[in-house]
Amino acid sequence: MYHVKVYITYKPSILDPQGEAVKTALHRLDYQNVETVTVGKYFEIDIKDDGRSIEDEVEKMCDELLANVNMETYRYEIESVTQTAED
Amino acid sequence: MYHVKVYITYKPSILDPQGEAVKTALHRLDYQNVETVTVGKYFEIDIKDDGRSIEDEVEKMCDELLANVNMETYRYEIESVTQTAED
Amino acid sequence: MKYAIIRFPGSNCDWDLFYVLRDVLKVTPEFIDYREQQLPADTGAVLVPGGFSYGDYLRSGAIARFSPIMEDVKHFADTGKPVIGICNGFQVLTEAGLLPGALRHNMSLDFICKPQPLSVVNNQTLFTDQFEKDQTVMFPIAHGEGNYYCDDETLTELKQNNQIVFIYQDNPNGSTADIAGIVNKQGNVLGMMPHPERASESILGGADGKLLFESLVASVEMAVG
Amino acid sequence: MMTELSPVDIKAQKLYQQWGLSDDEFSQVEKLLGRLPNFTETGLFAAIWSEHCAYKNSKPLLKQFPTTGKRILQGPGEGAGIIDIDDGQGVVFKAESHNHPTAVEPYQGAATGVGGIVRDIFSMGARPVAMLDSLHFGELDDTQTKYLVDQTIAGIGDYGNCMGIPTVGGETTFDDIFKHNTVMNAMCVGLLDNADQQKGAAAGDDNPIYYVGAKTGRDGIQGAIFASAEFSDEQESQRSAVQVGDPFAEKQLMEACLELIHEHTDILVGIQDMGAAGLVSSSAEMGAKAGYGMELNLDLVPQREAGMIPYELMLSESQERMLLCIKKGHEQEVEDLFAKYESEAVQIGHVTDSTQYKLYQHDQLVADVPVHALVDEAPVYHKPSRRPARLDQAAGQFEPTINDLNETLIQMLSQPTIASKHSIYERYDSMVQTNTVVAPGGDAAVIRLRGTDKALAMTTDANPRYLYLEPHDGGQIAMSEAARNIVASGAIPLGITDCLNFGSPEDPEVYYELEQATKGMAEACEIFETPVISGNVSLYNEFNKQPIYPTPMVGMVGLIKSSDLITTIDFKHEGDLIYVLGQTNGDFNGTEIQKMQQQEVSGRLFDFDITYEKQQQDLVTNLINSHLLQSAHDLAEGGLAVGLAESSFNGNVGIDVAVDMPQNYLFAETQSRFIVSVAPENQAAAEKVIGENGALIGKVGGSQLLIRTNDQDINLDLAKTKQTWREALACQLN
Ligand SMILES: Nc1ncnc2c1ncn2[C@@H]1O[C@H](COP(=O)(O)OP(=O)(O)O)[C@@H](O)[C@H]1O
Ligand SMILES: [Mg+2]
Repeated sequence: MYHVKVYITYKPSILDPQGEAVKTALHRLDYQNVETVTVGKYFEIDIKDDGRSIEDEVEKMCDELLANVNMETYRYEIESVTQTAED
Repeated sequence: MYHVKVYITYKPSILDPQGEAVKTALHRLDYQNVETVTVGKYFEIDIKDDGRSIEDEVEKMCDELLANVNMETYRYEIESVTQTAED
Repeated sequence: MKYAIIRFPGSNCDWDLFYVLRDVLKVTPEFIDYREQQLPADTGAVLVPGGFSYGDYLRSGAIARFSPIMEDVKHFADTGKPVIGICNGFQVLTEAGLLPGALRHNMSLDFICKPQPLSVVNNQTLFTDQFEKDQTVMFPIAHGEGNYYCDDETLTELKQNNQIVFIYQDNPNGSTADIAGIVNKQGNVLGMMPHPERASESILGGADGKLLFESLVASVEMAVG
Repeated sequence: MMTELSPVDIKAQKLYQQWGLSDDEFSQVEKLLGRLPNFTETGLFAAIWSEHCAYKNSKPLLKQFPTTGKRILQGPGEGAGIIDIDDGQGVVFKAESHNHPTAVEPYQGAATGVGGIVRDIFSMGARPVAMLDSLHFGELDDTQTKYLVDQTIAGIGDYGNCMGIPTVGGETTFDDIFKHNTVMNAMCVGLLDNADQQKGAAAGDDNPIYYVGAKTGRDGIQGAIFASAEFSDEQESQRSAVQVGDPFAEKQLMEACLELIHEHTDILVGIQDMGAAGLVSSSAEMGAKAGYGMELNLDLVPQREAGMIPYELMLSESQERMLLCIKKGHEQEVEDLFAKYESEAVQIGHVTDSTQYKLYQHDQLVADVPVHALVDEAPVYHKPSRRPARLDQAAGQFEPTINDLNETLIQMLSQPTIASKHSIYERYDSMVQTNTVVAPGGDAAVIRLRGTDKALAMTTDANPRYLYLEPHDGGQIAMSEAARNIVASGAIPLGITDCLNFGSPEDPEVYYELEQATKGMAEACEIFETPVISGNVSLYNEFNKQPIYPTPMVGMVGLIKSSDLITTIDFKHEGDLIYVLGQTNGDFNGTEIQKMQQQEVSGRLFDFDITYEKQQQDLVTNLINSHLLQSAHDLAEGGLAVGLAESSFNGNVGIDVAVDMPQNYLFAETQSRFIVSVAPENQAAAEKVIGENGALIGKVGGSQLLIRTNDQDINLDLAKTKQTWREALACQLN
């Protein structure tokens, strides 16, 4: 079993209105020391090991569905977990 | 300067309609081995060091604005970076 | 000749298109379920309606584009026949790669619904030949993710090929180059955020949109011969 | 995880009190059962006997409302009421409050409020065709309120927009009293072919009970109980009943249910949404209504979380769920239909020919109660009432101070309660379904009835400030304002729904307000011939014992017989004559100008005569039916000057008006008034109808707002003034 974390953000050249809005809100709440805010999407995905390369699979998922590569970039982390009882 | 990453997800008992929709879509795309998908928010925040405890500040930001603690949980990572030229 | 209106789970301007085609243009619309493999043989045009396919979850249009029917919509477009995507339909067509670029959240981050003045920049397409060049038209917009984006290279291409069809006179959402609607290079696939079907009867406040459907119908009828 | 106390411990430790049952109520349950209730059973009674579900404190007052009439096909008692609109069609509507959830989590609270009311409408067999809302917030002077407003609007918009239901109207006011208790009421209007009318009843021995829609989780457990308690500082941490809305799932659920109703008429016995107190209230009510018992197997309930106990499963308020009773033998048909919409349909039990309501989990009988005890035996209380001292004030009226009349008008137009609400309603899709003829921004919204020449007008109204100063007359005025809006748009009022938003009924002064407001409303219903066909009560809107102003929202729907009667507020042509209909007096207590100049409303409310009101409304109806009007606009908050400005702004054309009154009177809020405009060629005909009940005050035209009074004049540039009025609210929200 793999526990995968995927992070998606706009490409640096693209203005991120959500990040700007959050920054303004933080400034208004008196966090004047906040310099930049980027807002992105975050996915936690549990994937059963089926023998295929997990990296390949995650990249394909991102390219096909999770990110729109015209405007977004992604990165991911893969953790291998041994199947145990759920909490 | 600190580089802070904040991850926000719904509490386990809260419905995550996006996560469900993405999971169904992944299954339809033949990623049958995907077991669960959680969709959350992800923030990257650059904060100038102003002497106050950065942990306290980040937690306050999360409690006040970034997360709704009635239904979301958050975690964060703080990296201390020496101010260099931006990329 | 049928006008195929593609219906995804969450489409909600499907009936609006249906009524305009049937009651105003007096042609024959037909709903096509997203699970179908093929368009009807006598399809003259494909219309991808507005709404919230799959709730706009993830990104608007991102999930709908994998629907079985989309394969045949691509084939249909490849044969040069007309495909139009309105609002969510535009988002689906960009996600599906039938049109360049992408649609981001509005600059204000808010959903916006109001009548919006547009200029018809290109009246040489099969969707717009009943308009005057640079005519001002009033079409309502109603979207949260209508902020058109493309990179500089694509924008240059769009301009060079005269692919920009409608622009906002008063950019409401932050769209690159005020773009409200574009066609593909071949000119037979149109995507636009504003809703011509909401402006096709004077009782609803204006009938500028009717010209777009009249252009389309004329071209479909002509193709049949 | 919850632990289940034994029946003896529940009694000894008085656990039921935490769930809102009093000692007396608990003894009554004990008596009804002839034994101590177990943990699950106690929970079922606590939920169904909560104010939110049982109306135990408000029922006697609701009895005052007229609920019948020759057009009424369904009065209160079902998901929503129905009124006949001829040609075999009915209009279905209801309003619901989601105040408490919105205060805690404005986005989701507002969104799920919309989701809930939409389910009520389609459960009747109707297709939802319009939404309205009624919102009352605190002042826009703190960040928290701005955030609340923003998120509430976003929640309402996102849900309705995604469902493809246009939000065509509503109202929004701002007063400090609502700071900790947002009022968020949503109203949904649907259309029905009368043959498709449904009921929430489960009849027929052994007929299957189907659960359709989203899975059940632990969200919103005790929501009904929670809605029946006040807020206070100490309680902040208990606010955990947040539910997340999934409008996409609801859209699919709606389409599936409507297809079942419209195309499989023969197999559906009853349908009801799972709203407050979720599964228990919907299933018990469906059984009780039909006079049947029910057995449910909780193991079959679709569950999102593991290890849920019966109490949690029954009381969860997870959204986007419905309960169906179908005819035996058609199980496959139902399951296939829902599968087509990627929605789940699961049989969880069946109707029984008994009077018992039985629940099983893991092969154990976990609850076994007489269904009527649960649904029909809830106590009803006649609470003590006491007239608040503030109502007995000297009759004197507030006197506005006006130095610069132009300046005063500009200041008035910038008040958030008066300023244009476009920055709110433009976040709602008001046009989807392509029937919206009069979009938000005028008086009532109007949608056409496709395939006919008729149209429906609809509005929501309440002026809590008036009710605070005089609940009885305030209740009448809320009704009158609604009717005035409907009439001004060319419609005949058909009926109303309401949301009674008040403080705690345990407070005798609040109970007095409730009593008087409903009395005033009921009288007005008779006068306007608008029965109450549905509604909702939201009590305990208090923070640290401070109740909100009495806020009974009136949602009214009217019928426009032909499209040429549709009338809008905007001045249309240069040269049209402007008339003000009705008397103007020095009525300033409770008004916007009093609020603006002294930061609060006070004194005794001005006099109100509902007979005169009705006469003035009939006058406008006559004028419209005789095709004599170019525009009609009712006067409300802000009075004559604001009303004239609004008609000018909407028509983008100036006015030249002279009134024979002191300048102050421009801002008086005397009721029963309209501004109408008349084409010059219709002057004689119009004046014959108007007679002594109105006066010609000027003409449409030019690019100035020009209003002469006995004192100073208003002389303002139309475009600039309009800009101020349009931008004021947006600026204050930022
Ligand atoms: N203030 C009111 N005026 C008239 N009818 C009301 C009022 N409050 C509730 N009702 C009616 O009582 C019935 C139960 O209401 P409610 O519990 O809100 O319905 P639901 O179960 O759909 O949430 C409904 O038919 C409703 O229309
Ligand atoms: Mg209901």
